[in-house]
Amino acid sequence: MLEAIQANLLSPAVLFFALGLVAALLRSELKFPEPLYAALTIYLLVAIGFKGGVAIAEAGLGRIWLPGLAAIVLGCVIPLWTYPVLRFGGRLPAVDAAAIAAHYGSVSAVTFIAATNYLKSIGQPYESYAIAFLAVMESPAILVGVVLGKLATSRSGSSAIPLRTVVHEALFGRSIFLLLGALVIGAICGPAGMDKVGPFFVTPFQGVLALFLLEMGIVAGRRLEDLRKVGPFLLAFGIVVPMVNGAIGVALGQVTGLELGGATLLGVLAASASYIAAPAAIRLSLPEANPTLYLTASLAVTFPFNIALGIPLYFAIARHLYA
Amino acid sequence: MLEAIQANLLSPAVLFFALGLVAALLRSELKFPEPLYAALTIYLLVAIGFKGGVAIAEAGLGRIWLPGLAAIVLGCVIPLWTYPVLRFGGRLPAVDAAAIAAHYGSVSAVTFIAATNYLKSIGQPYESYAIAFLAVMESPAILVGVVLGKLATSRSGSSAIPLRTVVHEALFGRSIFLLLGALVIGAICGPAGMDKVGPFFVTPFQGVLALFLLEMGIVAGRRLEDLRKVGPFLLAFGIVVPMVNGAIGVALGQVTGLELGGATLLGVLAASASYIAAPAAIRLSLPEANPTLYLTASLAVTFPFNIALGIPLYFAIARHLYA
Amino acid sequence: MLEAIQANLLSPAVLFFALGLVAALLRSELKFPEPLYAALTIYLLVAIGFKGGVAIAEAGLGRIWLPGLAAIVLGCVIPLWTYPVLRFGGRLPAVDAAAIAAHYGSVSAVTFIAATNYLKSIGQPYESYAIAFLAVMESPAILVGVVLGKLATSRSGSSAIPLRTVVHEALFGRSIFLLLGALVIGAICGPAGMDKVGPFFVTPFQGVLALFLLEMGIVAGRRLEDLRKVGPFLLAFGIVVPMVNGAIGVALGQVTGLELGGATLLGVLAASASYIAAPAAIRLSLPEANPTLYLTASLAVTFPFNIALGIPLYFAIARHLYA
Amino acid sequence: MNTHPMKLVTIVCEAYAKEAVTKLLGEVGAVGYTLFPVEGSGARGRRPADIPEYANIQVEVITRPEVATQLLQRLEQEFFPRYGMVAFESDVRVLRPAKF
Amino acid sequence: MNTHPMKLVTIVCEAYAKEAVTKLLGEVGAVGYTLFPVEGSGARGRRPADIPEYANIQVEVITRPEVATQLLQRLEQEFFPRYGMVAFESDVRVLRPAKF
Amino acid sequence: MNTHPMKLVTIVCEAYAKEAVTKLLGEVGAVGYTLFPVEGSGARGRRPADIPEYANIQVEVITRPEVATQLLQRLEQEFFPRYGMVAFESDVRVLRPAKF
Ligand SMILES: Nc1ncnc2c1ncn2[C@@H]1O[C@H](COP(=O)(O)O)[C@@H](O)[C@H]1O
Ligand SMILES: Nc1ncnc2c1ncn2[C@@H]1O[C@H](COP(=O)(O)O)[C@@H](O)[C@H]1O
Ligand SMILES: Nc1ncnc2c1ncn2[C@@H]1O[C@H](COP(=O)(O)O)[C@@H](O)[C@H]1O
Ligand code: NA
Ligand code: NA
Ligand code: NA
Repeated sequence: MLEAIQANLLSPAVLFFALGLVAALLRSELKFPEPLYAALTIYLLVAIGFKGGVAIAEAGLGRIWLPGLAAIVLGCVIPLWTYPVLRFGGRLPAVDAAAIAAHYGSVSAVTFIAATNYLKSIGQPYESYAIAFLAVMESPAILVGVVLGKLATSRSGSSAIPLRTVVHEALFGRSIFLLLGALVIGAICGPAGMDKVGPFFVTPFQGVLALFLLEMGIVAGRRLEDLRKVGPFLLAFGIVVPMVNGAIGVALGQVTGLELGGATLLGVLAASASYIAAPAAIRLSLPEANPTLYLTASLAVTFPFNIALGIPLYFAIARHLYA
Repeated sequence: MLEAIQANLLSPAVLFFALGLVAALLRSELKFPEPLYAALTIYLLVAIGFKGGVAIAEAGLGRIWLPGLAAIVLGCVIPLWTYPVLRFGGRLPAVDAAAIAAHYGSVSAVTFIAATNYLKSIGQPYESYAIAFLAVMESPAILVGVVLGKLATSRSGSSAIPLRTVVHEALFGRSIFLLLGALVIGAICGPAGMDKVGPFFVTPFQGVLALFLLEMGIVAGRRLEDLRKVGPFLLAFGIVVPMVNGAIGVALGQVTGLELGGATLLGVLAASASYIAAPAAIRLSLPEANPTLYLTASLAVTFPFNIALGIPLYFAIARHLYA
Repeated sequence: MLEAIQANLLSPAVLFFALGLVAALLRSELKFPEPLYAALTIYLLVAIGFKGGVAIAEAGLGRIWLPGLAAIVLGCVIPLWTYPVLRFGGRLPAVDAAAIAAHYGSVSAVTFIAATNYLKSIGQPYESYAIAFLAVMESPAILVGVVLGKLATSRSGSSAIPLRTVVHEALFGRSIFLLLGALVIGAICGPAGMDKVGPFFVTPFQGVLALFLLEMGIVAGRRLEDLRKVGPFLLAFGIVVPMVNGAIGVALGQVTGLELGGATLLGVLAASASYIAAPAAIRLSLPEANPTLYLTASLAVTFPFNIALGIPLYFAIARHLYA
Repeated sequence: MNTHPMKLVTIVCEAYAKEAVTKLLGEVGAVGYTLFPVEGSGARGRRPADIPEYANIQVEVITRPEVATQLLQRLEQEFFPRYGMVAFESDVRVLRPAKF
Repeated sequence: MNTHPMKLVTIVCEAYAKEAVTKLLGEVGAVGYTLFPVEGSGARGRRPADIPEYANIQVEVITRPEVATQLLQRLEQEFFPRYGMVAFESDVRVLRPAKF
Repeated sequence: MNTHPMKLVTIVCEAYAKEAVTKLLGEVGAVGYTLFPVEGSGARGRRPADIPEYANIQVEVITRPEVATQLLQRLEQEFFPRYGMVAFESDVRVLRPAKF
């Protein structure tokens, strides 16, 4: 397992992430212009979606529906078990507990992409169609979390945003749309389409990811100074809960028929916490929740932990289970 | 011919274009940041220009001047025959008829690029130097259209922009400059230069185009709601006229000695309508013309039609003629 | 030597630079959006830094420290000898002489990158770790120049910026940080890391550089109209001094054990003048200096001279010395 | 030339609030707005504008005084508690009052 | 410190009008301007600023009152019928009046 | 709804001055600012905003009158001789005066 971690820590992608953290900590002026961030996001989502679609075309829906369903269930269950932990273990206000629970049930696309990159770089094959699980896992947890928060606050006063808006936002956000769209296109085009766009969407992928993680390191690093504000409980939560969810995800992957690589990826999805889609939805629907808590936990604790240690850890767990 | 259309419809580029249309129709927030659009445009123009220049260096001007001249003549003639159709067939005001005629005589670089992509993907060789026809066909029609419009409005009141400005704009616009510049550079460097920059300008080209067409789908899709405003005549015009022009262009290509691929591309140029250069020039020189009419026809009708059906259609016509 | 220059002048990179100059002179509206410029800069610095780091890992620090030290010394000495030339030869005010001297002691990353590109395109091997000299040569000359200027102006009035700020700016500017960071990562990852990110950072490099030089041509071209303002002395200075420094750099490279390629690159660094880092630092610390003088000399005279003629010239000198 | 007094309401807020703010503009009866991304610093720290979702936007609305008042009121009640935000009003003169 | 009253004319218009507007600024005698791309919504619908040619720009000009008046007048006569556009004037105070 | 008068200071300057300007804002006691890149034209010619280092930025600061005065004074003394720059002040009304 140590070597798995070492292989990860010494990969260009993770080292560029660390460089970004350093830049933020040194208060360097370094940052990517927003359109570059947007361009890289679009590229990564479309590339991974297209590749996943081609994989689905090859694998057939028959092999995907069961683990896909498991992924959705997992997304719904994670907020349900983490909510009481936050509420009673962490003594957090109900609305904050619900908000954080939503973030940990939802997923981080970048963490998933970094995991596929890791598997590829160590030569571990994986089911490319696992990208479908990423697509279906983003929203359910957010909905569960919002309902939990609404129940808890009850007096959802004058300024309540209709749940419909939140559902729409959760289901039709930009990133989901791009991912699903590229996935469908990949499924339609199949391998022949891949021949055409592969030199753009596949060949330079690892390098683009490394560059992107540099920026993500900067973004995460800026939040590090808020660590004091969130206290030791949330810090521990942000590390322990991903490990638990990661193990559950891997096991569920094995049970539903995924191979070693795919199970690792389901574990990574379960372990990852959202920091783009979930904050947007929560800000809208649970405005009373404190953004410092959920953003710092997900972006400054869990995200770097997963990128650096979590990914090889879930892989080690999977290897153990599949041994 | 059905299979030609099917091959086109199921290519990644066209599917991403369709995804963009869907995004616009669903009023998704998805859009590319402007600098990304600009970057992709610069890349596509420079890449295709450079490649065309290399092809010119190899082919020699001797084989190009005649079809090139034909392209210019075609650009001048299209507004002349479409103007009366619009004016008397469509009962449009003179200035609007002139403006629309200018758009259909001019060309769409993206449509041309998509056509080269299509030919490449079905393994049909084509004369890369056809890009030179794209370069020379953008401006003449605009000038003819503006003159038509000025004659029609006669009282070119106080706020008239000198024709000189319009000519300058038409001849030295950004896209023409980039295209011609890259073309000259390609011609100077020849195949040796291509070895150096090919991995950037050629290898990832199809993938970049697919991504770009996603954005173009969004842009075109936003205009779809204006279809009602333009009425059935302009809708029919936007589909029938390109087919006529496409057939003329293909035939002219054959007559002037182009091969099957090059004739198809000349047909595509004749059939395509401008939606960047022409609107800019027309807004300046024929301000009385209604932008909704010319933009909707060219961007929301003809552009999608050509991308989806027109390109394989003109190819089928060419194959028929060359059979 | 003429053929060396010709090979350079007819390369895509230099021709695109010329196209940019032409665009600026024709007052074309062509320009790159700022985020594209930033993206290309980040890409080029990270790519070259990473590649240099891998080279350092392979070469070992033992072979680098001596020429590296020579590079730093060179950076300090150039302002010391150019200052009196400017002051007494050119009769420039002391503060302007100090400012210009700082620019010519510091370096231009783009010129360096263009030089590696040139060597690659003519098949001349070079020590990739020479990028380390670029990294260490940016700051020393700026510090020397600022001290010279401060001594000269003495009455560093109320609005003096503490030297500490300047040192910080010079040492931790964005570009140095990126370059050094990527270099360290490259050194850690070694050739195995290169396999992963090479398809992004190496394969398309030459094409990206060509595109970037198009924009740099525009930027340099805009300054050409200021040539009148700087007078013939500075014009001659901007061409002769780089040649002198280039020769010194090449010789120093040979003395300190570099091979032909590496010595050429050290010559290029010595000959190049900064136009990003130095102006920022000088504006801050020597506000009395006239920006028109130092920017025009470095950006509109020396930069184009080096890109077009200087690079093959320094290579010819090196070949002569190593013959 | 006749110029007519009008109010310019400027809102600087988190990009997260974009849709909610433009919806509010419609509700209070403002016709038209102008909007662009900005970076900022305020009570909630620095917002460096490199990730669209974490950046700020500036929204400018020219409108009649009564609409401006209503807009500011609803911003105060519904938005200030929820989003990092600044809003202010100033006096401008326009040429075509009927447009706003 | 002495501040001096001056006019700020703000123009939001289609990017197509950029060259024409900056040319006009020179003609009426304004020295200097500031300009940036914006997205907008108005009588001609939404302009989402993803294609430079279809986007909006905002132009800000500080100038003397008489130049401001002339600028607005010519905008009204020559530009309003032609371009999607909003223009307004407000009062500002500057330090170096000779600069404008 | 109560609005309170406040000053808006707008600074357009070379991007090189960014750090120095934001530092100055802190020194004179302004809390918060908004900032974005712009292109411009002025006494020092055109600044086309394609290279961040050679571009302009526009900084907007809402602040109390005495802070505004001090800010403008120090800009005049320390920045005007050094940087290409324009600064002006105008009157705005805000809702939460304690914020500034
Ligand atoms: N005094 C101010 N002047 C100008 N803009 C401000 C000011 N205070 C805050 N802002 C802007 O409003 C945003 C949100 O403010 P806040 O909620 O205080 O963090 C900041 O990021 C700034 O862009
Ligand atoms: N009331 C308004 N407040 C602020 N900006 C406006 C307003 N109305 C229009 N605009 C801007 O002016 C542009 C052109 O307006 P229009 O010609 O009405 O479509 C719009 O796209 C907006 O950017
Ligand atoms: N009259 C003006 N109105 C608006 N912005 C101006 C004006 N004059 C100068 N500027 C801006 O201030 C910057 C610096 O001005 P200057 O130092 O005069 O070159 C210019 O690049 C413009 O962005
Ligand atoms: Na999760
Ligand atoms: Na045409
Ligand atoms: Na140097």
